[in-house]
Amino acid sequence: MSARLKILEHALASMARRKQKNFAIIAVYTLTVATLASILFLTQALRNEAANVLLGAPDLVVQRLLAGHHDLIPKQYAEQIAKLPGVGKVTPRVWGYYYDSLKKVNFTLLGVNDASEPPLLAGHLPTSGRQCALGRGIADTYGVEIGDSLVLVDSKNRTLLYEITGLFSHQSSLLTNDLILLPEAELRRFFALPDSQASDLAVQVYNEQEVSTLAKKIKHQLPDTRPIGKMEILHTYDTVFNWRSGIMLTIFSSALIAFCILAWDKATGISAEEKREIGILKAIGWETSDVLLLKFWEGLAVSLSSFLLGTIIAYLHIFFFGAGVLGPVIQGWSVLFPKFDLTPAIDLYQIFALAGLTIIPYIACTVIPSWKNAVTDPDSVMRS
Amino acid sequence: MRILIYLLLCLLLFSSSCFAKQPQQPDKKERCPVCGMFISPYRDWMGTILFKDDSQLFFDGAKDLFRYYFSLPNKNDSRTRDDIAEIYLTDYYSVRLLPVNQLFLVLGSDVSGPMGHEMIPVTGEEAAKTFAKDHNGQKIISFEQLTPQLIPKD
Amino acid sequence: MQRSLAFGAYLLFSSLLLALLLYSGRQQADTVAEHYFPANRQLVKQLGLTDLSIWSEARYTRHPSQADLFTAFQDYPGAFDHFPAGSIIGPGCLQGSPSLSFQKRGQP
Amino acid sequence: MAALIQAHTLSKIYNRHQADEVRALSEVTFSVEAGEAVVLQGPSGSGKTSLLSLIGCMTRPTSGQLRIGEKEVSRLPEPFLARVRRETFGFIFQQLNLLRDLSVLDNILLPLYPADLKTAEMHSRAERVLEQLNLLEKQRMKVAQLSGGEQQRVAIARALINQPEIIIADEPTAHLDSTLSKELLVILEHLKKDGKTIVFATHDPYVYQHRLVDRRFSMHDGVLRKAE
Repeated sequence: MSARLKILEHALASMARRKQKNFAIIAVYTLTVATLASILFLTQALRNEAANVLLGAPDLVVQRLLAGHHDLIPKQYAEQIAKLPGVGKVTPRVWGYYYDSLKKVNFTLLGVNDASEPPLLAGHLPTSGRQCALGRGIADTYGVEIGDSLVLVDSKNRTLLYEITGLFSHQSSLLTNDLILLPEAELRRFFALPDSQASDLAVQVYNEQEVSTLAKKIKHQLPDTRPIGKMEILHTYDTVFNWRSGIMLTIFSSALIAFCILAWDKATGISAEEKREIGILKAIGWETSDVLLLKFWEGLAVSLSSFLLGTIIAYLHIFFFGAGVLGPVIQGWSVLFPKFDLTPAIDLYQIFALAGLTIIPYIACTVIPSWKNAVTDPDSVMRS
Repeated sequence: MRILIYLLLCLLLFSSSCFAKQPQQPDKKERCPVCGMFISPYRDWMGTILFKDDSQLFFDGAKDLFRYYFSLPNKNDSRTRDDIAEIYLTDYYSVRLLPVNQLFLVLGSDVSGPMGHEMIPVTGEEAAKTFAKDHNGQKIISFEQLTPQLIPKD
Repeated sequence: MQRSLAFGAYLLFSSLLLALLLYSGRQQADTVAEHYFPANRQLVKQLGLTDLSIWSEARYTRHPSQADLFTAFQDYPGAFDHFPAGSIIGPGCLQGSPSLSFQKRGQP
Repeated sequence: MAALIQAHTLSKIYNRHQADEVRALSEVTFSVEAGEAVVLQGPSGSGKTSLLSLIGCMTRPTSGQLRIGEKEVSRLPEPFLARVRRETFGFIFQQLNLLRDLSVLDNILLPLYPADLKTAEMHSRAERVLEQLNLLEKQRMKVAQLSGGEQQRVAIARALINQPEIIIADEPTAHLDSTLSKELLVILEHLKKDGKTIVFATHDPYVYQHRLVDRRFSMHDGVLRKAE
């Protein structure tokens, strides 16, 4: 057994002496790592989901802006856009919001024309006037199933009943959770939308490279529009769930700061007892480097075991228990929050970054304060 | 009677498109014989030469394709231009493989392909002009007008 | 000696467990990428969806990529907005606004 | 044969060039032969502990030379000093300085950790000193659970485990009653018989008048004199 291992042995023995203190530190440390890793896992999974799933989104969405507000877009804009070279199909989309003041939820109402069966739908899409299809989240929240009827109050204050003909499966919840699909003609009647207008236009562009040029051209030819490219949509989600930006960074950094306070407290709190021990070890023949190695082992033992444990807890929390603890934090006051049935998407770089951000500062905080005591002459222990 | 002629016409069109040689799609391992790059990541730029013996070569852009075309017969390939059945290029706007005589080539534009400066194949003169306007194209030519000197350098 | 062995065993065990979890996650992700991502992508394509339905509180949180330019803190579509107010303060209840209800089959 | 410990005009000044400068030793010159037992007498604050620290390579002299065996140690860099401490000296402190929450075995093994020894060698050495000091049955117990005399023996065991040539003991009987003091001196006498060199600091007459002591020095204000 080499000297290093023997010193590790002593490090573990001396940590076992201060069980309570070390367990408390490991508990806090593990919790911090678990929180941070949960955030990383959750956001990375959502980011991955968005990046994969929203690839199917329209290449370009063209909105109309009126006095800076999102406004209905005339259908003849679609014909004009369709004439541009490189543009495939231009589909007018009809959709809107319906606010439930009791549950405080905004439902998304979407008009469908195409009755061909989409994947992940039980039942069928609404075909005739008084039918609808719902997202799983709504069905679960209100406890309804296929065959029941949805009661909506339209823009003229009439109460309308829609028979539920289809329910989306929970596997599509991240997309369809709050969705209510109505036949497009019915949705127009419901919102009293004129036939000549649409909510916005979904534009198909064959060549990905040409999207930005087309967006510029559309903006030039139709100055009151605002084209949004698919890449912008993807970029939006990339940004929202990027661990280095926005809300995630806020949560992340506050957890990290809390952790630094813990480490700092431990560091500055090197006790007289510990000082005396360092003196004794030096007096009986330990070198400065041996003492620092001892402290390094202590730091490593705490940080590595906490890091591993915390990461495992985070993984189980996010991917086995559906982010039960973190979910409500991200969800805010959303009532209709999708049940996270997330696909693990792990970025090893992030895990290593997390390891670097937690293990290294902790070891530094353990070793550096001991330094000063380790380099002083051990004769002080003779005079105490 | 008119319906009959119409039907015959349809049949003729259909059969001609059926019998004309159609280009195959490249598999994942296909490389460009000029620059050695893989084809499949750059499908939007792909060009292909279909020979009369049914063999087919893929290129990662019009530029490389025409370099090869003008080099025939070369030290690795003894075939001549007469052995070529058809040349297909990917139309910039529709991202479909189309026969080269349906396409115009826009030179000197600001759009670059996998190999840098590129000649961009566009269907129809109108669209070619639009493209040249949008992307600062310098010159529009057809395949017949192409000479080795016109191929962009890099 | 026993302590460093126990510690080593713990480290080995937990690293292996973590590696196993990450590996099984990878496997899971592969099957999902094969079956369920394409299905969802198809769904997105057919319905013309643009956003994930995570936050349904307001239209700029439900469709962050389609939000108005004048939405608070919205520098470009999707800049995450109304933080931290949005995560603490809920929306007020509007008087006389409509609500969603259902009628069970067979009921009048 | 040269003396085992040779000190020549050793001086030690603490907090040099500061307001609280203390001259602990001035120009001490003396030597100790191998196998000798030497006592430093003197009131507290006279510089006994400082001299022991210097001899024990725990600190370096401000001026003067110190030779341990063949080695000039007064200017050695710290890692080498630590090595000399480990290989040449066994320390018995006034305060014992044991780690009270560790077991007896763990305590006495501590000086061996930085050395590259085989585990089996470590344990056979430990067994030997434990047996020698009659601690075999107590080796798994925590130091805090032992009586004062047993703790004293643990401290001695720790000092012996490196098989040092020189034992340094600073006021070893200060906290012991007369029975325990007697017991300690019996142990020291055995050690002397084994050929160890012993350097004491004490103001306990029972110790400095003991038959094992070969020579006595008295210290006063950092100056060493031969005692009558």
